[in-house]
Amino acid sequence: MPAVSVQKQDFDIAAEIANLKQGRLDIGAIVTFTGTVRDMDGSLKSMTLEHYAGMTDNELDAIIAEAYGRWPLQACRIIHRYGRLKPGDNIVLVITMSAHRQAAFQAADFLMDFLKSRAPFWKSEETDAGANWIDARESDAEALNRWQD
Amino acid sequence: MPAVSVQKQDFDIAAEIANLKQGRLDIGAIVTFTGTVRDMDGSLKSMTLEHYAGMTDNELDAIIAEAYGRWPLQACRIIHRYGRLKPGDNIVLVITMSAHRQAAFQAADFLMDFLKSRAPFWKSEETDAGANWIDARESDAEALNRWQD
Amino acid sequence: MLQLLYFSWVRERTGTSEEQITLPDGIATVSTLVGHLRAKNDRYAAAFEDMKQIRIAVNQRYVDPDAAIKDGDEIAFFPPVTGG
Amino acid sequence: MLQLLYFSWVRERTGTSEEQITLPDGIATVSTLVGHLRAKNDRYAAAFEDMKQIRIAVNQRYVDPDAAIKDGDEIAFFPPVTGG
Repeated sequence: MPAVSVQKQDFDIAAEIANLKQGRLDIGAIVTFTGTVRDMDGSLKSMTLEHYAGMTDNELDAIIAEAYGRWPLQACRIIHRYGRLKPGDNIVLVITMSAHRQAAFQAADFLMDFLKSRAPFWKSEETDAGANWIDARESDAEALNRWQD
Repeated sequence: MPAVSVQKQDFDIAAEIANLKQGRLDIGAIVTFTGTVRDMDGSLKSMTLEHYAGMTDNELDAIIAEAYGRWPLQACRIIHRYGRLKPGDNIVLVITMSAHRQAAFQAADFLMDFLKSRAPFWKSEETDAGANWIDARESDAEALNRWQD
Repeated sequence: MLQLLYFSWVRERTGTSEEQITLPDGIATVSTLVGHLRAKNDRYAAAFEDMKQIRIAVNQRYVDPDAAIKDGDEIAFFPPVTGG
Repeated sequence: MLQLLYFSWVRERTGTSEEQITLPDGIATVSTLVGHLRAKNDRYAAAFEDMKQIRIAVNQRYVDPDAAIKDGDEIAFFPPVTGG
């Protein structure tokens, strides 16, 4: 199984964990992060994710390689969806597995921070008022500073 | 559904997430932590978890209340197993849901740190050489310092 | 009466998981109760040999050794916890 | 030839997602290529109006505006990313 999947279809967290963990007894801590489509005020009709197909996999692979270099990890997995999603739908899944919980927590947090600021995806929100590209958040760029040596 | 379950039987991460998220569109970030029984050198036959039934639920409820006070959370769930487990089995599940990822990550990390040092569970490892109570780790006590104001 | 509970190796050393005792005269804190229990026999003396290794809960809440106790309390003794 | 790619609102402003152009004479960096594209028409001028809002990848790797380019490169222009 590849560490990275960029796909239209939804994912199954339990199946992904089972695949990564299968036959392994050296894993003591599993962290998952799931990002979902929010609709705070009931105005969102859909969200569309565009991505740069040629570059996305490479960026996500590079982010995972960086995580393996920083923490003792037994497994990492990133699934990111693209296309048209509805409120409540899953967008992204990150899974990290390690012998100990701190490595698994930190690596998942790190993967999300780097994915947010480097993986070439763009979200557009569709409401009754039309479609709008979501602006990048300053806080996502600042989050990277936490990981500087 | 209660926020806390202390039970012998295994849990189903996907079903737990679905239950917590059902009908809600204000959730953008879901973090899960799963702790599992490790067997690094093939010597472990089983692990038995004893707990203080009268106190466990209250301690876990108090830890969750503390997390709600610190972060804007939409949902929290802790499931902790007791009894006899085999290598690879699930021990504990923590789920946090929030509008934003930092709150979900930090709350899950916090819940695990406090659970590790306050929830009255004790692990015994059974090998061919007999049964041994696992010693508390100094690093788990130190982990709490991260959360002092 | 006091309800006394022992867990993990404290339970194994005392040889009992649970017992009821009459609140002894002159005993008003966990510390003095521990002194009373230690004097019971060698098993209890071994269980409570090093109080740095013992955590205490009165009525299901963590307390320090100098916490007050009274008739009707549930008092639990156990090692540092190792769940999760 | 250069392969040019545009994403998100950069794509909407230029009106194209992908195009091939001949490497223009005297153009050796992304910056000078952007100047050349801006001069094409109003749509491109609008797309590249504020380069602080544009990220650049050459052959699928992030680069700065002063990065060198050469014949055969794939050059992508897009806003700061918003996935995850």
